[in-house]
Amino acid sequence: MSEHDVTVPAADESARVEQVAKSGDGKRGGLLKGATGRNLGLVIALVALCIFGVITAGERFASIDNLLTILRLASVVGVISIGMTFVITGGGIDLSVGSVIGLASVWASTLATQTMANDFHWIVIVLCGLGVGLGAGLINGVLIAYGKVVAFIATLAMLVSARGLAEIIANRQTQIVEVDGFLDFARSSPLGVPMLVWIFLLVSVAGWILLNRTTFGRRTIAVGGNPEAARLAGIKVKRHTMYLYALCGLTAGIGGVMMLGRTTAGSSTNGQLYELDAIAAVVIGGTLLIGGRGTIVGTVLGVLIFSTLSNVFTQNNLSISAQAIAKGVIIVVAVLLQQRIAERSRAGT
Amino acid sequence: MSEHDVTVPAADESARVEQVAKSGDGKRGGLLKGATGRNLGLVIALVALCIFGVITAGERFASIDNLLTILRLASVVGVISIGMTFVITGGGIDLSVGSVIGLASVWASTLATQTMANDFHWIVIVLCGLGVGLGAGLINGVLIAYGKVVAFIATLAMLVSARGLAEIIANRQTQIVEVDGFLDFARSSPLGVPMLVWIFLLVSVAGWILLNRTTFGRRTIAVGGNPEAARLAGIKVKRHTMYLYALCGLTAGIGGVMMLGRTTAGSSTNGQLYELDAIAAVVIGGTLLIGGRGTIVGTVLGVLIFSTLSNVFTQNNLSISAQAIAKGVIIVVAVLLQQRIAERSRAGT
Amino acid sequence: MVNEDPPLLQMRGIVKQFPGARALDGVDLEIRAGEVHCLLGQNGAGKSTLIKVLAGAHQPTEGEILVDGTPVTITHPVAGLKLGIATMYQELDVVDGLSVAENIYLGHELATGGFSQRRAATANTRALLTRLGHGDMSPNREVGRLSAAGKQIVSMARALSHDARVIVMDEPSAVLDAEEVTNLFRVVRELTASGVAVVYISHRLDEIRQIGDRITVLKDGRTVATGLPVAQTPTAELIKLMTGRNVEYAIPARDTVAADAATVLKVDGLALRGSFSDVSFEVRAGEVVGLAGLVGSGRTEILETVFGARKATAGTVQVSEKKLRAGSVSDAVTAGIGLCPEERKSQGLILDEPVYRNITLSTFARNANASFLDEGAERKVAREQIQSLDVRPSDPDRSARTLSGGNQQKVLLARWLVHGCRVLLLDEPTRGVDVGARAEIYGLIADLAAQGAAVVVVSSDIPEVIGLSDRVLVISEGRVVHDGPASGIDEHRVLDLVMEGSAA
Amino acid sequence: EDTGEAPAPAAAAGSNDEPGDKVVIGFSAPAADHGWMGSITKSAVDEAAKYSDVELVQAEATNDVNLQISQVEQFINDGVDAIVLLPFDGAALTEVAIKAMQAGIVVINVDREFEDPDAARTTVLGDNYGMGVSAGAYICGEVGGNPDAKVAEIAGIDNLPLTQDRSRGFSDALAACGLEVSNRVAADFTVQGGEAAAANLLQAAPQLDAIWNHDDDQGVGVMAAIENAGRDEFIMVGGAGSKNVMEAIKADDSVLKATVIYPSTQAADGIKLARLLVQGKSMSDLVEVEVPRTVQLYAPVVTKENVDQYLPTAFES
Ligand SMILES: Nc1ncnc2c1ncn2[C@@H]1O[C@H](COP(=O)(O)OP(=O)(O)OP(=O)(O)O)[C@@H](O)[C@H]1O
Ligand SMILES: Nc1ncnc2c1ncn2[C@@H]1O[C@H](COP(=O)(O)OP(=O)(O)OP(=O)(O)O)[C@@H](O)[C@H]1O
Ligand SMILES: O[C@@H]1[C@@H](O)[C@H](O)OC[C@H]1O
Ligand SMILES: [Mg+2]
Ligand SMILES: [Mg+2]
Repeated sequence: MSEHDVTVPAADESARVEQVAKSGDGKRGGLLKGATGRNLGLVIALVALCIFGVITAGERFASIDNLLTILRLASVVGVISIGMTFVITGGGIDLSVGSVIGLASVWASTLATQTMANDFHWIVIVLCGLGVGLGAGLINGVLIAYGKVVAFIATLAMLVSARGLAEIIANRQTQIVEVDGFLDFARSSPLGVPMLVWIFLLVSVAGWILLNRTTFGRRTIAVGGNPEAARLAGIKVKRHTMYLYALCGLTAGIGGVMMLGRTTAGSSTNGQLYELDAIAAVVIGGTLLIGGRGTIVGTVLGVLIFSTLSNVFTQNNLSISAQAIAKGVIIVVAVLLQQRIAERSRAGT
Repeated sequence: MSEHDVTVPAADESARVEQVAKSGDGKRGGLLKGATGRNLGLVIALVALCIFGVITAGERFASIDNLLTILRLASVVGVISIGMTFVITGGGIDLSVGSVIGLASVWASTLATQTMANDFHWIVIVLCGLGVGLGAGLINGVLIAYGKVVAFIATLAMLVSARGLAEIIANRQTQIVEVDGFLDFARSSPLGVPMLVWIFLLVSVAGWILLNRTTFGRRTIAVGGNPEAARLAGIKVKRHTMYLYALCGLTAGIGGVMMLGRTTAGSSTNGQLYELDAIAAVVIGGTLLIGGRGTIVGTVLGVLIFSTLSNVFTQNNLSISAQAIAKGVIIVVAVLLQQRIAERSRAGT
Repeated sequence: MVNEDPPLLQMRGIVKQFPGARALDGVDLEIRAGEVHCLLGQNGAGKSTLIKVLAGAHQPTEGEILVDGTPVTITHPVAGLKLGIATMYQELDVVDGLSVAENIYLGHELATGGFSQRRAATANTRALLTRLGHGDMSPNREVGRLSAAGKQIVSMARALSHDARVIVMDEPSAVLDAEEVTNLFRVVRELTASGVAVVYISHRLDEIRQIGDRITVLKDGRTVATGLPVAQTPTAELIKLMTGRNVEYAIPARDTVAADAATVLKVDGLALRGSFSDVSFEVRAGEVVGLAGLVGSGRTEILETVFGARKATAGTVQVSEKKLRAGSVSDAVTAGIGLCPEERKSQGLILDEPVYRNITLSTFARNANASFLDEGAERKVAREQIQSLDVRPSDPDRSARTLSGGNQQKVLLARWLVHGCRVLLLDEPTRGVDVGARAEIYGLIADLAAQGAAVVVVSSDIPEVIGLSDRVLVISEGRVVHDGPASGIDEHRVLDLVMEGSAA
Repeated sequence: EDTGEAPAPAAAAGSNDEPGDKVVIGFSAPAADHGWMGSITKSAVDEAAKYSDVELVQAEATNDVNLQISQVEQFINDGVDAIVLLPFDGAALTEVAIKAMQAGIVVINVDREFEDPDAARTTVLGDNYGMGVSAGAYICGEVGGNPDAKVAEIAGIDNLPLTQDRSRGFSDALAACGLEVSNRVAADFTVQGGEAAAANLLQAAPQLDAIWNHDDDQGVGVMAAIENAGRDEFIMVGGAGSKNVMEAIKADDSVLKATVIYPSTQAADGIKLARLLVQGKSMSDLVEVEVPRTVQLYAPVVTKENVDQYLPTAFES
């Protein structure tokens, strides 16, 4: 047990639980098996929510439109949660994603960028946003991997600075996007599915493959599971750690561009507190905060639970504050449920 | 080293550093030695800040009044940071302190409480605030220690719910306190030092003794550093973990009452985001996020650095945004400095 | 020493079922006051589990425990201690962040009204340490700063600090060198003389001979023999009982290295500030070089520095003429060096990952095409290794955590075998490994050398180093004080050299 | 004498209030993290309750534009008749508001303006620039005599356009009497923010003649900070017009001498107008048969002299 001993008994426990829940499926990360097996608790929670929604709001909830609304709401947080899953699986944490979204959205919508976009091609906006995210992520990564700054602090610093920088760049104005090419792209919905949702889907699938089917993913798990062992096995732990934060930053950049498309406006307040939503989604999904184990499917489920939750709330016209309380309670219940079921399946083996 | 290997290399590194830096003083936590030895980096950072302040703002900065302003500014976050130091040293984290401050300040200033206070004694307000904090902390503790919910999630849930509950109780109003006894107490400054600062001082000293000179403190380090070993040594790890969160909640309660005295108003927004400031202060102070090592002196220094920072900036009429950027940079620099110096002193041993 | 009154302690039909593993399947044990009762068994036989049940750290699924003939239930470690059962656990159970004294009194602190009596604790600790022959160790030193051996001494002192009637020692000698072990035995004799019973677990049979009175042997979670008198039981029989087969518990003879064998590893003037300096040696293809020395002499650092895990402050490392970049493990690995580290669990394995992934940890990229993993191929190579090294249990998908020490060591060896190393660095390869597995590992080392690998072995078991090696380097306080053929040296000579070295 | 901005009982009377066809109104506003915003929501809910033919659907109050957008989307899906929207950021919700309008939903924009006039049928907002001007003018009147008087400004959430408008109005008015803002800090409309900002401001400026604080909720904190610092050499003007501030002005025992009104009833007006628009009614007291595009509320200065007139409409901070 030694390793887990460092973390709170809780985490330690959930670690074992998770592990056992996992041991169910030989090929770990097996999409279906994963979703039904170790994520059963989440699936149940989600289904329960939907049933509740249908009962209380009928076809207003069940409609395709509403489904898409839920997905659109989920998409931005969803994308950064994928990046967050990698960082956390690799044994780290990234508190800066929210601010980086803000920074990216602002930078990508400055007059300069927009003029360039109009002169050349609207893709400039996208590239700018992604670039900013990647850059911020790289800075985090270098500070953490090579500067040896604790992840929590390095990214907290980035959270603060990025927000400040965004405010200065935007000079506290909300910057409207007038590049039609970009707006058309963002507004388009191929096959009736909004672009934002497509992006979320794309990033999730890519993330799942990257984590479960590639050497990069394997290294991520190794680095998170036991950095020293990984290092002594010849894995370049520092470099890989840096990549992880860069990747997470990149998803934040994507998120920033998505916000831009959704709000048609870059503002330094975009993405505020998204880091908490993302981390919550990842952890509820079953990824271990201490690293070494990550599940993209779980993360996606976690994100969906949250956005469905607030959708159902609005449908039911609950008192605003009551919604907050309920949200907290439901988070805990979901986790407890998840654990009980995992323990059940453990007893099974 | 073994334990630390699970965490990000960064943490691992800082772990070793901390460990070595500590070794300077045989008697661990020795107040003075500690402050000068392993906290040298922080002291330097703080001094540098002050010098900068004096140069730029002259006696406006150097004045006693200003010193007290800085301390008053530090006091609330300072108190919760002490509680946070215990939770983190014990291997946990508490994201809810901020909202709990809000909840406590609201609950302690409801009409009901104020009337009771007027009928009996103003102390009612204080007791109410502390009670609320303690209660919230206990709920966190039970969920984490016995419910086995990961600390991050359990306290995140509390963050959300407490805020909501506070809004309901306050019915979205700012509750002005009209209990003179309480206000006089809060505004009094024995020996020319404001009451809030006295409380901060008191809590810090108590915290230092509790962590370094009592069984409770030693067990906290054991629980955070190696829960299994602690269990085998006959320590009731779960119960102790619960106590830690209760203690942290209590400090949040104190913080709420202090906010009440400071702003003369209970509001659900009191304490917003204080959790981040507190955690940052604790970690900059040198307490390990993975638990097992904690330093109250470091925490206090961390808190002072932050409040001095924003004071110096305001003195120089800098925009909040500029402040933000600088704050981020300084956090990183402080940590890097701290590490280099620690490594130096390690090379020394 | 025979006595009439009921045995101090009895365990009857103990069963311990873990999720997915039945660790104990009906164990009987009987311990008398004043005896040293040795517990033998292969890795995974259930020794640690049994003593954890006795200590109250695990709850038995079935079975009963009697103290002085009266049944007791030990629901919690405290209960165990109250009954006078103190335990030194196999996994070092100390807290790095606390001082030596604080560790010793953890859980039964000396305090008045919750306030630590630090002076008293320091005094008593000093007394305990002196009794253990370590009066020089500072009670206020932070345990995180101690080497493995130092930590072991701390948990020994802790066991003494509860004046117990039974003291259980789970492989205490694993991290101790000869000198320390002698120390330990002196203390054990004092204890037994005063009527305390000692349960002693070790894989080193020579130790059992020196200190033991009676033996109980476990195999696959069952008692296969109990109460055997040490004096009258031949080693061969013990091994047969443990392994169920006849193991040649001797180091296989190897034909000497061909004179013209090429030099594979060349270490020149290597130094690491604060740990060792000016270390030079060469290893030829098919040669085994041993590093002998006391705990803390710097052997682990030497290996880790050769491997690039620590950045050398001076000197060079070459693998067949190619100079390696200092402080780059990946460089070393690509050049064909492999290290089996001292701390298996914390430095070697990813405990929650399946065995096969631990085996392919440094080669999975090889099987991948376009960086897409081929788990099929990985499982295949892993299975082959599991077969040939006889790793048990043989399920490649079992998490490494649940393997016993010996099997974990085999997994590490398998990793480098798959990688096909030309240079293999082994740090304490047989620490905590049972006789059977040990013999197998000796065989492996021989085979590797035979296949032309250059092997460097660090072991605190001096006869072992000498036996395994063609050449032996004696390390004392970070300096090479002797470099010569293994044939020309023996244990005493090594110890003398060490003494001279530290004197010089 | 004008009672325009008070929800004059007159306005509530008349045939307009006769029950008509059922009107479903979706309502969304930023987190009620301060009294003004709280009272915005409360008065809206109360107003809706007055009408048997109005069903109000409240969305979770939020400062996350992403969420607020999806709430509007939900309103569109559910086919509400009207949406009363106080956006956290006007620009960010413009697009979805246009969608709503295109879907034939009547959108009423409150307080924080959209980018595009077509995004709302009618906009109800306070006169933010006017607030600044009124505050500036009042301060000119009080300390304008002294050419080098030190004037400080404590703004609200700095990246809201309305905050920028207020500041512009303020400095323009000061310039008129040859003064300028010597110290400016921004808070966030909350008590905590106001206290922290003011505490530092008072340190930075050892001597002041006047302070304008944009918002009376953060004002509670500002006053506390002033108390703690034991300063009283300056006068202070508030903003928004909370009950306790008006009482303080009336009592006239503190530095608080005046406040500038920014009605917290504008969402309630929004509800009323939404109902009228959906039921195709026009505004009584106006000859015009259509409801106006913009209703900008007046921002008068409240002082000891006229405070009694405004106290009844003040919001509980
Ligand atoms: N927590 C656990 N969960 C599942 N299986 C376990 C657990 N702990 C031990 N086991 C299994 O129980 C068996 C006995 O383990 P134990 O550690 O008691 O063996 P041991 O005799 O002490 O071996 P060694 O000599 O290597 O220390 C092993 O097969 C091991 O895999
Ligand atoms: N974790 C540690 N912290 C500080 N010093 C250490 C640590 N581990 C080892 N040392 C010191 O480094 C030097 C070399 O230790 P090392 O473990 O390499 O000795 P060794 O010969 O390998 O003995 P062992 O058989 O215990 O491995 C010794 O002085 C030892 O005290
Ligand atoms: O919430 C703000 C309120 O507090 C301020 O006074 O006016 C503008 C509003 O948006
Ligand atoms: Mg064992
Ligand atoms: Mg070693």
